[in-house]
Amino acid sequence: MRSVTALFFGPVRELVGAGSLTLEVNPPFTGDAAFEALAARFPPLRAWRGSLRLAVNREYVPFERVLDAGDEISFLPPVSGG
Amino acid sequence: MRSVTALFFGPVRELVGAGSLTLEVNPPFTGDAAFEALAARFPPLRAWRGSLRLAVNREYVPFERVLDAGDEISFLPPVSGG
Amino acid sequence: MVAVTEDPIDVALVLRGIGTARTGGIDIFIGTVRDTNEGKSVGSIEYTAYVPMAEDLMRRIESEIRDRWPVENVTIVHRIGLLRVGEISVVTAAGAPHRAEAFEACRYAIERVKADVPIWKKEFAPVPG
Amino acid sequence: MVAVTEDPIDVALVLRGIGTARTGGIDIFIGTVRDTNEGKSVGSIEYTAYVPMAEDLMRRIESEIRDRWPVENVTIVHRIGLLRVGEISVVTAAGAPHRAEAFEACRYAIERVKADVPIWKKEFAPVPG
Repeated sequence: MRSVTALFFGPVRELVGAGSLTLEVNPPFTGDAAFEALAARFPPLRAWRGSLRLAVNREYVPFERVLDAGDEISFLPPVSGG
Repeated sequence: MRSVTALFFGPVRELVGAGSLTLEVNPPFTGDAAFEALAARFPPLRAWRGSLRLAVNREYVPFERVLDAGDEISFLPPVSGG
Repeated sequence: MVAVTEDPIDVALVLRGIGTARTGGIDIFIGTVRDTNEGKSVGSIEYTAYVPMAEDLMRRIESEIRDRWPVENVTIVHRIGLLRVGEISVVTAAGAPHRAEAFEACRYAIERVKADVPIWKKEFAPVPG
Repeated sequence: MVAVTEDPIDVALVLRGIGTARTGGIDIFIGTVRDTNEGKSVGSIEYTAYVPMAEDLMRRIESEIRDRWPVENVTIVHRIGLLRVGEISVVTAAGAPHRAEAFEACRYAIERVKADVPIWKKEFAPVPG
């Protein structure tokens, strides 16, 4: 298990009902594994999976990315600034 | 002969040394004929002919345009605003 | 200059920062809150951001622009918080020796902001009456 | 709004005239006097115009833009007289529901101004010392 900090924004934040959570990620410690940990607690999030982007330490990365303990991660819904 | 008012701008104004002149235009009273009347008085203007545009009553028109007495015409050097 | 800010965006201030003696053309794009979106009436929009990531990305966009065009200055500013119809949400600007570069750089900036910068809007209907 | 003017151009004023509740994007192009042109140092530029024809043409350009894009507002202003380096010579602006239209309309305006509007510049070298 690796502990990461997950931040939530936009509609994902409304769904989760919090700005951040500590997530315990199972092997293989990927973004996908982190998403599984989160979706287990918030099942409606699964419907969002196809449109989310993963940021690790404030950079977009693929969901295959392996996370280190202490990483700041976020599953970002489609941006709509401008 | 038809009398028109010719206005001068930019480098053409510097060459002619005046802002406006009354020009007497011979048959067939075209823009070309007006240019001939002007170039007869200011021969260095001939070198400009290829780059000048004709305006009659504040609209670009071809040099074949037949002028009416009293028209306001101008042989405009390449514009350089902006 | 890039920023995510809660304060109203002052375009005159942006402009003062964008011109130099070597600048011949400046292009400024201003995004404002429109009274309709996809057929629905809009009264206000709340913008939220992943602020440090948004500013990191804006800095990266600025540096991509500087690599690609000979710009003198680039500005990317996005406001967050609750904005009413007519208020400015975003400004991108580029000053360059020639106008083509200024237009291209400014357009690139806003397109990249809209595609990638982690900012979200939530629309609210006008208050009746 | 179109104008040929001897007065300094106030961009904040242009901006106030260009946005409406239906405007989502505004693009503003600002042309300024650059300190060099084709390798020569420039200290100031004198702009002259065939004023009534220039304003007629600007009005025509505005109407071409309105025929072609769903713009809310178009501004074309050119200053004449003696301008120093850094001063604003021309501003074109377009406000439209969406940004693509605003960019295209604003770019079209300045390209048409540069191609056809009867305005001329005469450059002066910087005063030594």
